[in-house]
Amino acid sequence: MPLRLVAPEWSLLVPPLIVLGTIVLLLAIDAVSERTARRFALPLALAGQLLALGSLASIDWGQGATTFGVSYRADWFALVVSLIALVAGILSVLVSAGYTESGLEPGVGLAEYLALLLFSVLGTMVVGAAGDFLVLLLGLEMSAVAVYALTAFARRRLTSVEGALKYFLLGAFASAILIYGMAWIYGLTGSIKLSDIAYTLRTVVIPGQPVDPALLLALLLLAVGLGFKIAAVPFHMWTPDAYQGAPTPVSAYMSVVPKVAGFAAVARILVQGLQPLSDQWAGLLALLALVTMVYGNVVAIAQRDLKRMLGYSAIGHTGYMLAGLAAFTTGLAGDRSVGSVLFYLFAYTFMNIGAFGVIAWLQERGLGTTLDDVAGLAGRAPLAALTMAIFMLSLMGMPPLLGFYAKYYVILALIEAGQLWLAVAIVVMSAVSASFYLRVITQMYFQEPGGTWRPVRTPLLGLGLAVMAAATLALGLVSGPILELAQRWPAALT
Amino acid sequence: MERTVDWLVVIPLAPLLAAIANFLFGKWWIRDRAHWLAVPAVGFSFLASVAAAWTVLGHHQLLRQPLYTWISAGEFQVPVELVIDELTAIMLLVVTGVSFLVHVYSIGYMHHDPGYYRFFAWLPLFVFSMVMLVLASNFLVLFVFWEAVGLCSYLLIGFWFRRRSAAEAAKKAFVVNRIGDFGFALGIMLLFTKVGTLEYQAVFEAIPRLSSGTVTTIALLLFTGAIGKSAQLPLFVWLPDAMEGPTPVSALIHAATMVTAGIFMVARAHPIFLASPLALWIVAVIGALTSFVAATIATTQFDIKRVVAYSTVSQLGYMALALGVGAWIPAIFHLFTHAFFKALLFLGSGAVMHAMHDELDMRRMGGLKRWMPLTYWTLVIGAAANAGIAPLAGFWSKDEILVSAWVGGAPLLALLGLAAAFFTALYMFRAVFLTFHGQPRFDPHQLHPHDPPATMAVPLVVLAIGAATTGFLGVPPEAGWIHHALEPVFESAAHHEVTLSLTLGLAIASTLVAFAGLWIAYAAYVRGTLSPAAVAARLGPFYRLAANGWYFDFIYQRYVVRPLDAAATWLWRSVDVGIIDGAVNGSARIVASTAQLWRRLQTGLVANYALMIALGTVVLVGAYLVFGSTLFR
Amino acid sequence: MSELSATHFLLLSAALFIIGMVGVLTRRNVLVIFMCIELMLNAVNVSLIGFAWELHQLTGQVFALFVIAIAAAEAVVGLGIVMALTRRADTVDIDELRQLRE
Amino acid sequence: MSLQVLIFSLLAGVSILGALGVVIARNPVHSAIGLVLSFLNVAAIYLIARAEFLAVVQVIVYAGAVIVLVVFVTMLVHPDDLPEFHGRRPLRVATGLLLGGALLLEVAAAILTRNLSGVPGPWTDQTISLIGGNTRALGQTLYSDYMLAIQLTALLLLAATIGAIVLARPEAVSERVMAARRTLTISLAHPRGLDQPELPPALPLPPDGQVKPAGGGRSIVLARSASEFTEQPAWGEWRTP
Repeated sequence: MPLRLVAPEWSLLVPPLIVLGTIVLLLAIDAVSERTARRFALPLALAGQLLALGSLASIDWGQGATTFGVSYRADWFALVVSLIALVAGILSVLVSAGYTESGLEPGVGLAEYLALLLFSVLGTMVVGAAGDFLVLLLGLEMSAVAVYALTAFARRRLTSVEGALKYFLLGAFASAILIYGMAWIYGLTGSIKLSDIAYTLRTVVIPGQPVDPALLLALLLLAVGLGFKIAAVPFHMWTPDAYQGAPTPVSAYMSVVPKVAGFAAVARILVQGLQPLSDQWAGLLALLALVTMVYGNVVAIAQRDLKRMLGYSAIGHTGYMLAGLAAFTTGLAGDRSVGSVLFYLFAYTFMNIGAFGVIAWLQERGLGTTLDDVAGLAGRAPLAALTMAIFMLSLMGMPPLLGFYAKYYVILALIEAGQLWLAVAIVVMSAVSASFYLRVITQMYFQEPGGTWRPVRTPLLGLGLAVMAAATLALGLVSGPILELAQRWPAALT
Repeated sequence: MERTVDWLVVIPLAPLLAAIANFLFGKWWIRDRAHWLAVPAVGFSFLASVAAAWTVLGHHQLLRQPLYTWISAGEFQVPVELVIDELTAIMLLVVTGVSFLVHVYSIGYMHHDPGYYRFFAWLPLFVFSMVMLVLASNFLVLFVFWEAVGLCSYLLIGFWFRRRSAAEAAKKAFVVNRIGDFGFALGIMLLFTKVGTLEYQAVFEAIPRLSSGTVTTIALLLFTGAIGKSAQLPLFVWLPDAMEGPTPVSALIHAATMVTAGIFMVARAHPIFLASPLALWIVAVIGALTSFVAATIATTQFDIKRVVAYSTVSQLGYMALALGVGAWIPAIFHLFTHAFFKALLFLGSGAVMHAMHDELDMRRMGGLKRWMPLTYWTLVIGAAANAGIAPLAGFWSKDEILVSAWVGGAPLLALLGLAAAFFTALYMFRAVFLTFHGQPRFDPHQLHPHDPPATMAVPLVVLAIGAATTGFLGVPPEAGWIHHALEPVFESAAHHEVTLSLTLGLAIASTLVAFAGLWIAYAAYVRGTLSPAAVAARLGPFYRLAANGWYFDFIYQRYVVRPLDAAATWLWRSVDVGIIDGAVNGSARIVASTAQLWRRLQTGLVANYALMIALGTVVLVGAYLVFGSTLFR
Repeated sequence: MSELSATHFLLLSAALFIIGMVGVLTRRNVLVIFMCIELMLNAVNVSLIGFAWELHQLTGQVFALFVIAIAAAEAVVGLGIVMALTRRADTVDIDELRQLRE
Repeated sequence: MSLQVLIFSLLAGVSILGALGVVIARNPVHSAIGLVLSFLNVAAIYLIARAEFLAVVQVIVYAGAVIVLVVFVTMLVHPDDLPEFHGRRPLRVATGLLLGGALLLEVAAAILTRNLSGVPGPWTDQTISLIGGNTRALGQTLYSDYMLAIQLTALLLLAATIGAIVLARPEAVSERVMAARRTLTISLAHPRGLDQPELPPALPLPPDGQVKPAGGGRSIVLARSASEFTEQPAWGEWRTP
C-alpha cells in the first residue's frame, strides 16, 4: 500500500493560518527586540485578528467543504464559532491594552502574552471546525494550555498562580476523563470521525430502548469532561477561583473563549457525533442546566468580590446555554437549540468581556475588585459607571439590551421543544440574578466613593469598552441576521 | 405605485456614521474638527432626501427599501424597512433641511466649547433617530426610534451636565416623555394583541374590523405618546425647561425633530383616529386649549428663549387642533412652515444671546437694532411669520387651520384659536420690541453686541427666506401645491366644502386680531402709551395665572413629584437596604442563606473540587447504568 | 477468559485509571497529583491500544500517540506553573493554597 | 489459560503495583519510580498488542523524558520538606477510595457486559507484515490521514513551551527595575500613601514638607519598610494590602 499524500485545501484554512502567522510574527518581533515588541505587539495582534475576521468572508461556508480527509470542516457552525472566537480575541486584546497604557504593566512578556492569547483563539477555531476526535481534542487542549499559562501570568501574585494551578490540575483531570470517554467511543464504533460515529451508532441504537452500558459509560465520561470545560455544576468549582486569581483581562478572556470552545466541542461531539443518543444526553443536559443555573445565580448573591461574582454568574449563564442545548429535538426540522446557544455565546462575548473590562479599567485607576471599590463610581467617572450599568443590565437580561435577546431566543427554543419548565427556570433565575447585578448599580449610583483614585489615560481600553457597550446596546436591534447565521447550523451538524 | 430602491439607507446612515466616528474618535483625534464630518453628513442626507422627495412628490411613487429582519420569532416577524410616501417625504425635507442649517449654525455657536466633539456626536445621532422614526414602516420600529429621539434629547438638553439646572431639565424632559411613552407603548401592545401585526398597512386595513371602543382606546393611548413628545396639555412642562440645552439644540428640538414626532405619528396613524370621532374630538380640544394656554403664558415671560419655547407649545396646539378636526393636510402644512420660522426664531435668539454674552432676560436688552441689523430683520420676519401676518408663511397655514376648525364643526375651538392668535402677535412683537427697540438697558461700553459670524448668519438668512415664502406652497387654500402633494396619503379623509366668504372672513378676522396684538405691543413697549405693569396689575389673578404657567409645574411638584420621591426613598430604604443588602449580610432570607450555605462548598481545596467532579461522575454513571442501560434488563 | 482479548486490556486500563483518579483525589503534593494524572492518561492509552488490537485498526495507536503528546504538553505547562508556585510560595502542598475560596 | 494471558497478567500486575506505589509512597521520588515501573510494564503490554512503535515511544518519551522532567522539578523543590504533609486527611482518603471503588465497579460492569464492538479495520497481522511492520504502517497512516493532527500537535507543544518559559523563567533584574520605574515611585523616606493620613508617619517628612509627584501619570506610593520597597506590584495590578 503506497503512501497517499493528498494536498489539503489550504484556502479553507486561511483564517486560522492568519492567526498562526500573527503568532509567529509576534514571537519574531519579540526575539528581535523587547522594545519593538512593546510598541508593535498590540497593534499586530489586533491587526492579525481583524484580518482573520475579514478573511472569514473569503470562504464559501455554505458548501460545508472538508479538507485533510474529513478532519477539518469549513461549515456554518465553524464560521460562527470562528467569528465569536475572533471577536472575543479582539475585545480581549483591547481590554489587555489598558495595562500597557496605564503604565502598570512591567513591559516584559507582552508578546508572549498576546501569542498565548492567540493560541487559545486558534485552538477554539480548530474545535469549531473539527471533524474528528483527534483534531477536536488537540484544539481543546491548545485552547486550554494557553489559558492555564495566561492565568498564572501575574506570577508575582500568589493568587494568580493558585488560580492557575487549580485550573490546571482539575483541567488535566477532566481532560483525562474526556479522553477516556473518547477512547470508549472509538472502541465501540471503530472510528474517531464524527460522521462515521453517528452513522455507526444509528445502526446500533434503537430509539426508546435501553442501550449498551459501555455506550452510556462513554457518553457520561464525555459529558463530564465537557462539563468541566464549560463549567457546569458539579464540575464548575475551578471557575470562581480561576477568574478571581487571574489577571483581570485574562479573566475577561477565559470567561468567554474557553467556554466557546467547550460549547463548540459539546455541539460537535453530542449533537453531531452522538446524535443517535440524543434521548440520553438531552435529559442529562436539561438536568445539568437546571442545577447549574440555580447554583451559579444563588451563590453569586453571596459574593463581594466582583470578579468572583462574575465567575459565579458565568456559571449561571452556562446553565442558560445548556438549557438551550437541552432543547435539542431530532424531530424538529427548524430546531433552534444550537443556534440559540451560538447566539447566546455571541451576546455573552460582548457583555462579559465588557464587565471584566470595566473592572480592569478600575484597577488601573488604583481600585480593587470588590463591591466597595465601585461605590460612587457614577460621581467619579459617569461614563464608566454607565458602561458597567449597561453590562450588568444586559447580563441580567433587561430588554432591549443584547442579553435579553440571548435569553429570549433560548426560551423560545425551549418552548418550541416543549420544555416549558426549563424556560420558567430561566425566567425565575434571571429574577434572582437581578439582586446581585443591581447591587453593583446601586453601589455605583447611590454610595459615596472611597479609596484612592489615580487618573490615567487608557484610550484603547476605553475604545474597547465603548465598542462593547455600543454593541450591547445596539446589536439587539440587528440581531436578525446574526441569529439567522447561527440558525444555519443544522446543515453543518446533522 | 411603489418602487424598491437601495439607496434610501444613506439618508439615516450618513448622520449615524458621523455620530459614531465623532463619538469614538472625537476626544483624542477629531476634537475641534468634529463638524468636518457631521455637517457634510447631514448635508448629504438632506440631498438624498431631496432626491427621494423629488421622485415621491413628483411622480407620486412610493419608495421602499427593505433592510433586514429585526425580530424573527415564529409568526412574529418585524422587518426593518425604509418607506417613503408623500408624508414622509415632506417630513424628511423638514428634518434634514432644518437640521443641516442648525448644524452649520452650530459650527459658529458651539465654537470653543470643550465638548465640541460630543456635541457633534449627539446632534447627528438625533437627526439619525428622527429620520429613522419618519422612515419606519411599522409601529415597533417607530417606537424604538421614538425612544431613541427621547434619549438623544436627554443627552443634548443635559449637554452642559455640570450645570445643575441642565441636568435637572434633561431629567425632567426624560421623565415627562416617559409618561407619554408609557401610554404609547400600551397603545402599540394593545394594537398588536388586537390586530396581530404592527405593519402600518396591515394595521390600517384591519382597523374597520375592530370595535369602536377598542379603536378609541388605542387612538387615545397613541395620542398620549404624542401629548408627551409634542408637548401638549398637560405634559408640556418639559419643553420650556429644555431651554437649558445649547440654543441649536432647542432649535432642532422645536423645529425639526422631537416635538414634530407626535404630530407626525398622529398623521401617520390617521386611519385609526378617523375611526374614532371621540378620540378626534379630544385631540382637537387638547390642541386648542394648549395653543391658548401656552400663548397666554408666553405673553408674561421675560426670558427670550422661554417666550419662543411657549410659542412652540402654542403652535403645536394649533397642529393638534388641525389633526383633531380632521384637517390633516393643514396640520402638516403648518408643521412645515412652523419649522422654518421657529428654527429662525431660535437661531436668532441664539445670535442675540451670543452677542449679549449669554444674557437671556429681555429686561436687560433693548436697542439692539442699531448693532445687529441682520439679526433684527431676520427675526422680525420670523416673528411676523409666527404671528400670522400676511403674506408670510404662518399666516397661510394658521388661517387654514382656523377655517378647517370652523367648518369641521368646532367653531368654538376656532374662536379659541383666534384668541391665541391675538396673544401670539402680542408676545412675538413684545419680544422683538423689548429686545431691539428703545434704549439699551445694559452698558454698551462693556458689551459690544454685533451680528454673528457667517456660519451663523447664513442659516438665519436662508431660514428667513423660507419663513417669508414657504406659505405660498399652500396658496390658494385647499388647492395649493402642498395639498396636491399630500392628497394621496389622506385620501380617506373627509372633505368639507369651504365657501370663499368664510375663508376671506376668517382671514380678515385673524389679520385684524394679529394687528391688534401688534399694535398693543407697539403701544406698550415702543411708544409707551400703555403701561404693561398697570395692565398686569389690573388683570391681577389672570396675570399671575399666566406668569406662573397656569401652575402646572407647581401642581406636579407638590402632588406628583414629592409623593413619588417619598415613595421611592421608602422603597430604596426598605427594599434595597433591607432586602438586597440584608441578603449579603446573611440575614434569614431563604435565598441569601442558601447562597451562604452553598458558598461553603467552595472550600478552596483542590482536592475537594476534584472529589466533586469524581462524585458527579460516579453518581451520573451509576444512575444511567441502572436506569438507562441493558445492564439490569 | 482463556484467550487474551480486549477485555483484559480494558480491565487493566480501568484499574490504572481509577488508581490514578484516587491518587488525584487523596494526595496533597502537587507533583504526585501530577504523576497520577499522567497515570490516568496512560491508562487511557492502554484502552486505546486494546481496542485497536481488537479492531485490527491503527487509529487507536495513532490516537494513543497523540495522547502522549498531549500529556507532554500538559506536563510542560503544569511544571511551569509549579515552578512559579514554588518561587512565590515555597510549598507544593495544595492544601495550603486556599486564598481563593467561597 | 494461554501463555499470552499469563504474560499479560504478570505485566499488568506489576504495572498496577507500580501505580499503587505512585499513590501510596510518601516520598515523591519513590512515586516517580513507581510511575516508571508502571510505564515500562505497560510498554511491554503494548508489544503483546503488536504496537511496537508505541512501546518504544512509551519508553523514550513517557518513561524517559516526562518522568525525568518530573523528577527534575521534584529535586528543584526543596526535597527535604516534601514528605512532611503526607496523609492526615482520613475523611478525604476514605471518600476517595469509596468513589474510586464505586467507579471501578461501574466501569468493570460496563466492560464485562459489553457486547458492542466497532467496525473492524484492514490492519490484521498479515497486512501489517506485508507493508513492512508496525512502524511503517503507522507512519503511513499518520502522514496520510492525520496530517492536520500532527501539525496541530506541533502548535500545541509550541504553545505549551511558550507558556512554560514565561512562567518558569527567573525574574530578570531589568524586569524588576522596569516594574518599579513604570509603575511607582517608591521612597523609603515617607509613610506609605499620602492619601491615607490615618497611618502614622514612620519617618519624618523632608524639611520642605513636600513630595513632588514624579509626573507622567505615575503616582507616588511610599514604602514603610524595606520589603515593600523591593516588592513591586504584580503584573498590572496593585497589591491589595
